[in-house]
Amino acid sequence: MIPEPVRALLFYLCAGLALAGGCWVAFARNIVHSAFALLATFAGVAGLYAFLSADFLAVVQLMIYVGGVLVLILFALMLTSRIEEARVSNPTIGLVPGAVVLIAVSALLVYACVKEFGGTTDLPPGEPTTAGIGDALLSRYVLPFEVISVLLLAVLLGAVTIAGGRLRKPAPGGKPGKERP
Amino acid sequence: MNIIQHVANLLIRSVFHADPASWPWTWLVQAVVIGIAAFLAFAFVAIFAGPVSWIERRIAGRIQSRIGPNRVGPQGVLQWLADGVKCWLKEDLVPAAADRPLFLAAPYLVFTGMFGAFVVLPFGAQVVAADLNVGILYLLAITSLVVVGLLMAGWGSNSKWALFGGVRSAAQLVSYEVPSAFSLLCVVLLAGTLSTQGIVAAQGGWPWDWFIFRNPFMFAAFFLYFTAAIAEGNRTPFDLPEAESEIVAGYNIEYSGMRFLFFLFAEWANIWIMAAISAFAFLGGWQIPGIAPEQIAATKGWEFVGWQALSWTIFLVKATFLVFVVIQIRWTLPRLRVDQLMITCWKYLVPLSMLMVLGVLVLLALVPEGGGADTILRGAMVGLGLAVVLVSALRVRRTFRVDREHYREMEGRDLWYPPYRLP
Amino acid sequence: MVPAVPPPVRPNPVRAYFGNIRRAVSSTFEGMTVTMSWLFRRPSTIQYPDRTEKPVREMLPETYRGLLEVDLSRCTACLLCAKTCPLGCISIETCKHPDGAREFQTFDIDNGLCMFCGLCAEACNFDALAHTREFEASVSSAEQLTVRFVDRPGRLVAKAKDLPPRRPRGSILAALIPGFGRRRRRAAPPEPPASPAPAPAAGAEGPENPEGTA
Amino acid sequence: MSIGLGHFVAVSALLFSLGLFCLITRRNAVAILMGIELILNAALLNLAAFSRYLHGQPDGQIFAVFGIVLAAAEAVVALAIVLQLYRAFRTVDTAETTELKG
Repeated sequence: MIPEPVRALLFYLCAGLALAGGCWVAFARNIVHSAFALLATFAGVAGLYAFLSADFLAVVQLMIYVGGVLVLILFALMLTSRIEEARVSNPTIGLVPGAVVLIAVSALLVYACVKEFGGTTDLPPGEPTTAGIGDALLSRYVLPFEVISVLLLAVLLGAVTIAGGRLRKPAPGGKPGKERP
Repeated sequence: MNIIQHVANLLIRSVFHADPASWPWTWLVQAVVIGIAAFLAFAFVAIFAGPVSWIERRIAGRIQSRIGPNRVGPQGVLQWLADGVKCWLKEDLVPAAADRPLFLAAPYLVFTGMFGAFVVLPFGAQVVAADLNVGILYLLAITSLVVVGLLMAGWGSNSKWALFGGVRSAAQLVSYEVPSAFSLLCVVLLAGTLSTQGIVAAQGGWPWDWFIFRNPFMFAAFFLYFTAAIAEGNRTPFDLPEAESEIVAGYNIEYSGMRFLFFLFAEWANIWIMAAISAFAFLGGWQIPGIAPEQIAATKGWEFVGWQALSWTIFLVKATFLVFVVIQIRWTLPRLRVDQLMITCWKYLVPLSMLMVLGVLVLLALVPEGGGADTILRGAMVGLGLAVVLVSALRVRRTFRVDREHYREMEGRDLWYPPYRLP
Repeated sequence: MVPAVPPPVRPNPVRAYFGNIRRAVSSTFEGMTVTMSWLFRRPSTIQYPDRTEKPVREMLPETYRGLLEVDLSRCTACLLCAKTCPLGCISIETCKHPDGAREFQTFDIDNGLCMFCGLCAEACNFDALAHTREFEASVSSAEQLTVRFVDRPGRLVAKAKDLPPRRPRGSILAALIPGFGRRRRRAAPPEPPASPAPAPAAGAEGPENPEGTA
Repeated sequence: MSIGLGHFVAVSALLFSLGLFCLITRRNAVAILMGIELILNAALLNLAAFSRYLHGQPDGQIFAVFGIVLAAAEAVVALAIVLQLYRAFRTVDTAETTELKG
């Protein structure tokens, strides 16, 4: 129904959002900015999921990544950096090897992708897959589904135990443990 | 076929004299129609959020034995316009040490989260912007944008009060999303679909066809959802993020002018959205008693329009009634403490809502729909609902009468103030 | 005999849990019915400028310390008030004519500074400077806060021997500033029907409605 | 031009490289976690794209759902550890918390 150029435009919009967010995450000097840029990445990838007519996946992506993971990351950031350091710059190390790896890996991967999969063409919009996913989760994939639920319970307990317990202060004389007032 | 395609096809046929199925520009016309629909929804939010603020202030005044705004326009109905213009004309301040991009972007993110919910709200029999097949999940997902927006505002303001407010608000939203999702899960179980229109279609026009009166667990789930929704909307008694006695005004303290207005706007719109979700998920939505949706779809011309308007009106009346309840709760209950807030969620609402899901599942397996037991259950629940309404009306009457006697003794005048003066 | 102290009862957690739920529901219900009943009650506040039975000024006590006014026909320019004022909000200037008569140049009272302590009125020996019951002092610019009492040039300073009677309080301010104290004042509306009367016509619902005349 | 599998995989590859860059260069533990999230997103996007273009069944989406859940679980535990790290060292800079190096 939607003609080709518009579809392409939508795709590039979503992909651009995701990649711009990714770049910002990777290059931002302010760590809070990079956390908020993660929102753009997640939203862009959700848009790409919707483009793949995986609408359930898109919604789950928004719900869990944006509503859960991102909020957790932001909480962790705000708990571990102090308000007076609002403009904390994001410390980096080894920028040169990082840049080399970035350029090499992205060039290699993109070359391989385009060479291998560049020929496939667009498919018409697919049927909604939500019901199919639900059926499969409770029939073919019921074992992983249950295992995941056990894992979630373990994670819940583990996270509470780790975060709630008090560690002993590292022994004096050790390198770390820089006490700040 | 939803109303947007309907209108677009009509336009193509009548204006361009083309066949919508084969015409190459169908998508363009549809995009324009969608744009117009989005604008109408925006205007609806704007026009609704304003008067809701005025209604709330009048009701608040009356409950507190005050008068409330009654100067701008007859009975003050234009107060919201005056306030809006005032806010608009104010200076848009950015604190010197604020994180400028985050500070500037936050109100729009919050507003996007609120406004996005309107996409799937079923206003009428065919009136919905997009009948997504993951509608309910979409509603839950789009709300998470609000969380990020609030955190952004809290951090960007570079003020500890704003930061506290933002973090509190985010913690509250994330926590209360769990019971509200579980309560909506009960609805999804009964309806067998995630689509909002599908949920409405699975109910009926008469009260005994509504999901709230389907069985006792749904009855409880409605109240659980309503409580959780109030908390998600940061309304009293859960308005910890804006607790003015502790953190001056919460995440929006550093904002002024138009950006502050956006926050307020989102809050008022959110009241309406949660009332609308409760109305369509539990109270039958736009269903007209005595006429099936298929019959409406089969009508043509003005009759079709008439039925649409009626269904729309029914939905709006239900949602507005719930808005009124939310407002009254605000002026009834005191604010909770932070620990009480979290206890309410995790120790009471979450286990209870899980219990409701379990109960609905069991009843779904045991009581076949349309059977004798089902009928008895529905009848009993409708009776319970009527009893609640009746008892509360009698209690209101008794409270009023007792105080009326005292007032007459003390002042020598009648306490009665006709409610038609309300607005 | 001392009654035995009962051992502390640990509440049953299950009962406490469900008791909390029951109390939450019942207290919310109870509270909602009470607030609902307040929707039908007469508001106990009165809207201030125009819905009161008579002007608020007239309901204030005689000793109310409102805006200051001076009756220049009784003022001997002794400067006691200006010297007493802790803030220096009164400024008086006179000049002497060759024939010995003194003439007011300025007699300004800065209401922006005044804190209404009443010391100046206390110090005035001739009952020239006094507080009025006027309290609506808002003006549209800061300069207007200063009230200039010398209305015409050549106003002579009074002699202590022959003072005219004091003009009624508030009349000088009212004459000085046109419309002062009479702003936004409408006729007091009638009392609303005391009994649950049938709804009046829609016309009675206008802004002139007796809203809040208690 | 038509949008094919190559486009999605290319986007995913770029996201992956950015995540890798983040992982290598960042010193803040939370920022490293963000890099991991980028990499996971890239992988999940690949799963969904392959399932749509090559497989035609929603199995890839189911894997992606599992992946999202696992990512959330991983983030929760990692952030709990980060919090504990901060409590012990008053910093989350990975270059300074090197007690195990001896």
